[in-house]
Amino acid sequence: MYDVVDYVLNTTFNLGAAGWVVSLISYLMIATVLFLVAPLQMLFLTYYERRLIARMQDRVGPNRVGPEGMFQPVADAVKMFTKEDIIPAAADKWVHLLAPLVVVAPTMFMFAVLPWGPGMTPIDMHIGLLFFFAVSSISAVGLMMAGWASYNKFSLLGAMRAVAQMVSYEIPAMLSLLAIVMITGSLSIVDIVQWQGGLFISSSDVAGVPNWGLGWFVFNPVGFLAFAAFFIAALAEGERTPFDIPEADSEIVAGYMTEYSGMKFGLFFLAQYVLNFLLCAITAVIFFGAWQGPGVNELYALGITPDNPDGNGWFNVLAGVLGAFYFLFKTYAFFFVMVWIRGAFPRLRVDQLMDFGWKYLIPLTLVNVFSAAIWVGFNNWGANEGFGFAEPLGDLGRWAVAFVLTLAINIAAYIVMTRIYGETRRVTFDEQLADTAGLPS
Amino acid sequence: MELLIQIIFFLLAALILGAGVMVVAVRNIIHSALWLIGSFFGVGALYLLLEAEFLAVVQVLVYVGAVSILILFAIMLTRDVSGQGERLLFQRWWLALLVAITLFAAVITPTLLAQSWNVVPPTGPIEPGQPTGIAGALELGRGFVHEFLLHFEIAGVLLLVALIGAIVIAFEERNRRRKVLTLAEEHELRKRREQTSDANASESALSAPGHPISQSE
Amino acid sequence: MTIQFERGKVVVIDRGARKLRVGQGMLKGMAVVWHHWLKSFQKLDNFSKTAGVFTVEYPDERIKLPEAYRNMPILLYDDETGQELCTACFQCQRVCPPQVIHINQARNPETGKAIPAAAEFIIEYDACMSCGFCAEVCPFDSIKMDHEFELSTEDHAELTMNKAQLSRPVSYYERIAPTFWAEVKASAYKKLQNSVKRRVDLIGIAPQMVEKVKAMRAAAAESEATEAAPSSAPTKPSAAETSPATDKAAKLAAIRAANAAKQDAGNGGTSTPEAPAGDDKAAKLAAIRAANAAKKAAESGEGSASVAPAAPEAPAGDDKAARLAAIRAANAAKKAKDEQENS
Amino acid sequence: MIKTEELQINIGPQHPSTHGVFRMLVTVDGETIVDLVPVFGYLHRNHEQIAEVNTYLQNMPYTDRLDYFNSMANNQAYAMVVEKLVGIEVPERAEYLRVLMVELTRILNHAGALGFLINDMGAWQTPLAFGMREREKILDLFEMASGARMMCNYFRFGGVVRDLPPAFMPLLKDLLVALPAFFDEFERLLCENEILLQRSEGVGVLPKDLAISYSVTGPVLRASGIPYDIRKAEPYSIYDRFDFDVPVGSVGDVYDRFLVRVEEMRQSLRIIEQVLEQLPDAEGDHINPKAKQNVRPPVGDAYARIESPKGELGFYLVSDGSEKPYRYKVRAPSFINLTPLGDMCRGYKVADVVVILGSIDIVMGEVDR
Repeated sequence: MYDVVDYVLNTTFNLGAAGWVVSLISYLMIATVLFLVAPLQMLFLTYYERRLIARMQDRVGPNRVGPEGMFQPVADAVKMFTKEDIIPAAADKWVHLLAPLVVVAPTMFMFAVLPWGPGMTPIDMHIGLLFFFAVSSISAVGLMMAGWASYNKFSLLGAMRAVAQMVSYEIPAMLSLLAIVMITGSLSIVDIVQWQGGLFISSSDVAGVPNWGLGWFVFNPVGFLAFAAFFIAALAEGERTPFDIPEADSEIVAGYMTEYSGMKFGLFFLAQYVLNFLLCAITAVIFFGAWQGPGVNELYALGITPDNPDGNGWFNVLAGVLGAFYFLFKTYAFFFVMVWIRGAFPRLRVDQLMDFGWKYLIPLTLVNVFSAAIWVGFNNWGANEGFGFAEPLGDLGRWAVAFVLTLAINIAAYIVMTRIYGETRRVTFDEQLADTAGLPS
Repeated sequence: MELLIQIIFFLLAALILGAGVMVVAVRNIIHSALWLIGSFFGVGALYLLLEAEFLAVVQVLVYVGAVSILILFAIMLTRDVSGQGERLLFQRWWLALLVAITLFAAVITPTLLAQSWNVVPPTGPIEPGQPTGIAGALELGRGFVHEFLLHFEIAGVLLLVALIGAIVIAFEERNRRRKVLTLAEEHELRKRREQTSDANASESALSAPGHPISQSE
Repeated sequence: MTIQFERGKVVVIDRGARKLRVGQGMLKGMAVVWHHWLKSFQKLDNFSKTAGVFTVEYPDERIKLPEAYRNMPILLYDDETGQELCTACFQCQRVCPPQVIHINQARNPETGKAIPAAAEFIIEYDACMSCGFCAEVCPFDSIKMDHEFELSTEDHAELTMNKAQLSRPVSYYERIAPTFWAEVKASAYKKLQNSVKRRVDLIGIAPQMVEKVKAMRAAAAESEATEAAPSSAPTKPSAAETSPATDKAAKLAAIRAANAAKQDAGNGGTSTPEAPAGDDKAAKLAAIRAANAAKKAAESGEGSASVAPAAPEAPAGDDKAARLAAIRAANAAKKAKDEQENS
Repeated sequence: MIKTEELQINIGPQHPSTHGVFRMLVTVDGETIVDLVPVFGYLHRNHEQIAEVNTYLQNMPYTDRLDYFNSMANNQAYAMVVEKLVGIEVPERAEYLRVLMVELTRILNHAGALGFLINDMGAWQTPLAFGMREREKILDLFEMASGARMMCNYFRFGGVVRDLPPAFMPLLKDLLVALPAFFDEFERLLCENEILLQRSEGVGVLPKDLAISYSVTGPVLRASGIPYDIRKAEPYSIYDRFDFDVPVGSVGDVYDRFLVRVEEMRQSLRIIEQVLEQLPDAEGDHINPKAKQNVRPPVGDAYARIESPKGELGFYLVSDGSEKPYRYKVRAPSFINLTPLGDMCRGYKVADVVVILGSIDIVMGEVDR
């Protein structure tokens, strides 16, 4: 973007703008585009979800406004804007007003590091992944503000639940990502995507594999377990069923949003759906190769790249379109799964949610980190690090050994953990009684 | 570029200082915690301006995302947050100010004196040995497991001890807490009591089932 | 369990306590939902299916209502002669659980004797519970349950239906419930013949048919006189059509009533504006307006002692609705007066 | 040390999952329920007093509005008590039609109740939509027979309003194909779902002997392990002619109530199949004896009870010889099953309250009357 703006300002119009002006303008342009993309995603996702879940329930879903109900979200948005804005008399007015903003803003920031296609990352940060999750944790503050400022018991309960849930599910999410970061050795989202070229097995680890853009992390045991754990944690972070406890309408009305109306409520709604989109997107990025897919790398290689400055710009566009298509397809597929889960399951209780996160997911992801270490050891380390014994196996052999080992470890961990967890859940009545009442059983 | 950075720096500095003042100046503790979060955020942005991306992100993750949440949680569990009717300043406030300034000076003076202020910003290509790529994370990691391994371990152990302590306190608290028996538990309890003490059997059988029993130690 | 039943037994439900749960139950549930999603592109058009879209997109699609469907009661009249089947026997009024049916027996204007027809027949649709008792007990098969259900209005008063609004031709009912009508057709017409014999003039003719019947009778008389072929009947007038003169009169009455009420608020006088007979709806409207005006006047009245009831009176004895409205207006005025006194 | 404070929360009367206008005054310690006081009466309509100024027949449509989810069962209980008071015999075919309708009602009630229960647990409408789909079919049949979907008003003293229309039987047979498939699907969707198990196992336990002392009836009682079904214990109508089992639970928690209801739907289906086999032709008795509607029972009283889908539904009438009942009393199962709610919720979490309430299956129209 910088290059384009620079070209237009200084070459075409010969304005002689300073570097920082160019940067400012180019960043503002990118930001504007992203700020437009986010609400559009939200509008589309609400429509998509309502139609999908209706189909799962043998219904039709909204189909009145526009062709096939396309403009239903627009109509809803208009309704939101025109609704009366109510501030409870006892509320803390400023905090009540600021809370939705604090919730929405971080979700917009998070778009900054999302790779839409080859060379189409708004900002390629070295620590993009960390940035993504650091920023997402800010919205917890907003929820807390909303819950406290509303001066309503349901809101406060909802906010407490939301924040407790977000904070505790951040740990398994980070631990499952740690396994991936250990393998790639980079926190940059661009690097992680680049790493997932190749074919089912990881291209950058094994030489001589064609780069078809299918070397996604989900295809190896470490990545798969990390994916499963991360997706569950993402459901909890995005407050999706079965973890939609903070806004459990059958228990605490609408949680922290109870006292909000009109567009302030709309902002919470926006934040939530944009966050869901982002969580689906980041799942696609980290475990399913984002824009990676057959054809993208080949097309991109023909375009203008740092390695190949003489390429044809149209190939960049083609690669970008194809990459964005793959990326959005994967993202919406994950959202489909979210909706599917919402269509099938009841929700957990608060204490069960905490139990599941702390007593099951975290140990499992810890085991996965261990597996990742084995994977890295077998695939990347040499005699210096003490893995000389593995050298005679050759690249493919080392990969095979790592695959089998980690698979065995992960399956064993899953079974053992599930059994232990299942046993603890099923405490017999007598034990429970003896435990709680302090009686000789 | 320089100008832009300077403008941003002054804005951020104003935010940090202003928010810091507000933390101590407002009555409502929740508001003061929220100002604190704003201050943390400004510091994070300042790190970003210094191109210390990792540090900035960690600042946001740890301080804004976790520490401030803990503070908010703790505050919300207290009774009176409005701070109405409490005085912000007490009589010998100047003494407190003096102590604070002295301590701050004691910390800052050696730093100021020891620092050579004529650092030339690195120009030209980055040398191979220079940190690249991961912006400090790699060095930090290396530092933790090489030179500062002992410190790191000690800090870890300390945190572990704190964790265990917290758990112990929480467990004690749980035991002390009133246990609300469910209907089935209560019923089972009554039945067992009947079995154990024959003398009182008929008496407790007559008592109404809906009567709540609270068990405390 | 020691308890034994004669037929069947006691089954203790298996809770599956011994089963290992590692998530297969959740996957099963997801499979069911997936199946429904796939099947949702078909319609569930058959009772034996359990998947497929079962939504009926209401304004566009409509389910065919069964004959037995009952919503609100209607009155039947014969298509050709316009004679109503109702004889004002009061059976329905008596059986109605929420008591929303009000009937006035028609009387011979000359002799004052009762005629087997209803002079006015009012059903308060807004309080009707659609139980269908009236249709069940009606010995003349005159009152039947309608299939029309889109009755929403903005005003409760609009749901108080008079005879003109309730009357439907027999052919209408025959169309919505052919077999039900076929069962009773013969006896209903036989009974109708009997009651027609005792009716005089235009009494017992459905309101919307009055003009037509008049024309027919005139034509018949003419043809009798001139022995010429009768001219074609005029088109059927709609139920809502009223003669403009009466409507105007009613409005006038309303205005007068309002004015009177206003005056009363000032000087405590009494007046009873009269609403001329005719269309009861217009009269009712007038009465309601009068009541409102009275209320308003009372509110704005400057502490004057009393407000006399402004009760527009409907002189026609059979116009029950108008009377009802008048009473309501009077009550409203009284209430307004009380409020004023309290304040 | 940290001192926690007890918090009072009003769940209801305007709350998404209180099944109408019902208020629960909940005292919580953290998320644990310390005390729960049910508050009702928001839907009080003076039902019993109105019944005493109406004639016997006029009360029939009012009983529809008691438990509006299963009006047919209410009709049956009321028709039975008047028949008992007056001494009216019911023709054979009418009895079969009554049983058919009431068992269909049981299926639709349980389908709806389970759907709402899972909704309260947080499922986003899917089980409810499936249950409502089958309920819709049954309501179509009701409409065909009685003229209305919910306020059926189908029963008369000594019979029913009218015989089934010719189109009824083919549709019912189609429905009998669909229902077993629906039950299987419902079980697959939920019965083994780990989340549902976590939410319902051991929650809201009502021990056997306490269930009796609370005088709870219906599926809630049977889930506590007591095989008490009035259709078996005191066979009324023609229930002694059918083979069907009585499912009972072993623990008495929400999960047992869930499973018992699923099984009861299957047993109802069995009864319907037997009704279709045994249903006599319409010849002979007239099933709508118009003459018997204006009843004037002799001085005396009568109580009749049936196993309504929610429990024991009883009507008690005292006649003074006039055409209006002197005293009219409803023993509403929803109301009496609500008695142990406060005690059942104690010690569980806030989220469990709505689930326990849902598992009792109440309709506020019947509770408040």
